[in-house]
Amino acid sequence: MSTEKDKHGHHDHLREGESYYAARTKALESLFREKKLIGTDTVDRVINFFDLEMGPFNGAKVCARAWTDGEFKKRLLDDCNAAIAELGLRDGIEGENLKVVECTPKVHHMVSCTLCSCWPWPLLGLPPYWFKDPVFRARVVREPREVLKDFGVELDPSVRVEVWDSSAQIRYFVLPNRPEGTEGWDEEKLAALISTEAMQGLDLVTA
Amino acid sequence: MSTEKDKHGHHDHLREGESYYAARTKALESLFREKKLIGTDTVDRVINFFDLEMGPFNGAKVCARAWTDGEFKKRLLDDCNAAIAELGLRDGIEGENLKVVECTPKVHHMVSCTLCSCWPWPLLGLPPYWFKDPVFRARVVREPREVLKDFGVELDPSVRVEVWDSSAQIRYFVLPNRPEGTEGWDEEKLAALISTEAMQGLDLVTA
Amino acid sequence: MKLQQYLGGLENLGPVNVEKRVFVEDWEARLFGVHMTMMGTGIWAWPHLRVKAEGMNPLDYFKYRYYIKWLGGMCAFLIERGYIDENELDELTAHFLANPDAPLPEKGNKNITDKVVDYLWTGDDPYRDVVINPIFREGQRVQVKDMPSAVHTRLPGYLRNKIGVVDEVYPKAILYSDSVPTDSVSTPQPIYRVKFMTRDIWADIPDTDDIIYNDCFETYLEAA
Amino acid sequence: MKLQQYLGGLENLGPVNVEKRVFVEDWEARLFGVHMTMMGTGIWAWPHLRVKAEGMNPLDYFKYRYYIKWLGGMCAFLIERGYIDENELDELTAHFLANPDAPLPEKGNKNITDKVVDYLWTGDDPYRDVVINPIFREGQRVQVKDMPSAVHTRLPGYLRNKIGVVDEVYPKAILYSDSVPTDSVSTPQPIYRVKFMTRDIWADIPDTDDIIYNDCFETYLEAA
Repeated sequence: MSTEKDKHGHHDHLREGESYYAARTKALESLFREKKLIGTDTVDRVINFFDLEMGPFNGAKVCARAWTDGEFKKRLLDDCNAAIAELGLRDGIEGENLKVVECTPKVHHMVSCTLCSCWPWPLLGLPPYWFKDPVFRARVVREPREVLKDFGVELDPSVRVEVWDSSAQIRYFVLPNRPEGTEGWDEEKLAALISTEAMQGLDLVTA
Repeated sequence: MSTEKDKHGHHDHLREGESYYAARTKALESLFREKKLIGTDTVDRVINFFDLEMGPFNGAKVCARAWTDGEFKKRLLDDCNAAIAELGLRDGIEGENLKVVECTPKVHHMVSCTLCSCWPWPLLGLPPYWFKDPVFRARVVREPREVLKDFGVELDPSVRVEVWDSSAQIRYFVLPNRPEGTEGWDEEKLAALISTEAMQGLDLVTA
Repeated sequence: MKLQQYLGGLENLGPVNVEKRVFVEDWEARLFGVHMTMMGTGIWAWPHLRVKAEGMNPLDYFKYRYYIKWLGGMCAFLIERGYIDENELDELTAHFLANPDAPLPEKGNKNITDKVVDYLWTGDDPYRDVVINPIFREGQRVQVKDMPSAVHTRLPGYLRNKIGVVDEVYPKAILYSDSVPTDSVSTPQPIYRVKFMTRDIWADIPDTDDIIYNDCFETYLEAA
Repeated sequence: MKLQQYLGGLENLGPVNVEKRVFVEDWEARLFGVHMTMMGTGIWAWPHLRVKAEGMNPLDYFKYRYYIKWLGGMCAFLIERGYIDENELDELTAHFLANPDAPLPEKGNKNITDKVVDYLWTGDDPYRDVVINPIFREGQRVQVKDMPSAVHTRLPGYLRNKIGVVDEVYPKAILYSDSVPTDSVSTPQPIYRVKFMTRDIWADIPDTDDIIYNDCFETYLEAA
């Protein structure tokens, strides 16, 4: 193997197309199976786990409860990991230390990870494409309002923006403003209004 | 015209191919002629000027004289613009303030312009592609020896590298080491050995 | 400067890709499953992947989708560490490229699945129960150091040399990673949530009340 | 951060393109001729072109050849300043695209050629004969300021916050440009050749005796 290959070989593979990536991924899983580093059902189970157990439906449930129960909200802001257990939710990977930041009519919170893609998995599942986009990560800290416009959200200029750039092990979660016109709604109906983006500050909740 | 076009329109044109660039350049010159902002022979004359009047043949002549005339070399290092006039050479654009730096067996000089493409036109003509390559400009200041390797030059590790990064109006010119085995050669024969790259420190002169 | 360590604040990039799916190709989900298995069985951890990402050509970093970069990083790591053989991987890749519907071998270790799911629920708490004596206190002005470039960092480049105020001193020591070369965050140490005025980072922004919070390892800070 | 202002020191970029020609396509030479005409007749100067370059998407900046970027910058400038009409340019471009051998109009101003050649021989000396009182002296330690990002700068990003020694105080004031927005180099001012040890800029380089010289405008420096 040449030095050139040592230095650039692995990157060269990136230049191939989707069918190559798919085949190489399959080859990787295949070798893991041959070497008994994985179970035959492990990959399916992981995918299924993030479809059904760790996903944004958890975060939406937490928001809806916080909107309807002021005492719960206090406990949530004080100790997120303890509070979500009250709802039967578990924390876990990428959520060992969760922290909720609450939007108000005067302050809008947004979460970023300019160094990688830190994200509160137990409450939101896996991060969407946009959160991992280098362009999002580059722009969100310096020009958060312009980034919001790319998501179709126009923020009132009087609202202060606070960006939480994750780089240690705290995972931030945004409690959005409860929309007007939802008085008396039950938690399930409220939860259905809440997008993944709203729980990281890239969307506003409307009824 | 939409805002989007205002913001990105001109860059969009860059995505076209060579025949587009050629046609657009021709359209530009054509409009300049229509508007009498240019002469019919101006472009040809400019190209010809850098083929015959301002080119690396000037720099090579200066090096050869400096190698064979110690007093001239002193004057050259002291005041380049004055010294080259002795050889019948003129300065001019991008050479209003020339400065010669002399290589020794212990010190190797290299010139860069990390912010754009500053280059001593009266002595070397126009900068070659590599000098304007963002990769060259990014790497030359931090890892000059590695960059030299891309040019096929391996520098003895005991030699100190001094990089001259142009960002004001001084234009640097490298006087390379005279190669061994050229004792008694006349200036013309010496000048023929010297590449453009050697006069910016990206090549060594060999006989 | 490794551009990936300085992404925050980079200008003139154009619009964000607002794609909301996690995986945009089926293979990405399966690759993620393999990655999660590597995490859950201790083959690697986030820092290994991040080292690969920060060592990439910055133009390629922008050019390729997230999971395409993961694929490159995972394969390189597994080959380097001897988990798999490059030729074997290349041959199998060619095989599946020619036969996309060829089945995966019905082999494996059935205990792994439970282990991985257990890991997902347990996570990997970075807090370490060691005595810490944080040298900064809440409300104190701190300046972010301009550390030499490292193989891997947790210090966002745009904060270097900037001054902020300690907003919270976290109660315990955090271990980032003791298995990859970093700019000294590989020992357990105090971390601080530091509050920066965005205008102190970029003097030319129009929104002068905006704030950026960042959790800084103690080694990145000095008194201002 | 505008990446074009921080090119020096960017890592992991791969090999240099060692192409030694000036122009790699015929149209590039002709474009250069038009540019030189614009310079020689005062339509624009280097700073205008550099402003365009620094305002580009940094990925495009790496992606496109030098003169392709010039073409974009020249056209944008000429349209903005009303020298040419965009539709007219687009239509003529389409015309020459369909008829590559169509001749250029035999019109023009025959005085321009001499004017341009005269300009090439004369240049544009930036020294201004005004009294200067340089605040730093030869041998003095200076620190490069971390100026706010600007539309256009002559301060290489990699030198920000770094300490060097004044190697030469140039004898006269230099005017960089009074017609483009810069970070304050648009008034005549002293400049200094500053000598930096490369290891003081990048602590991890192996060649600890290497040196970088840079000519700094006074406004970029403070006493260290």
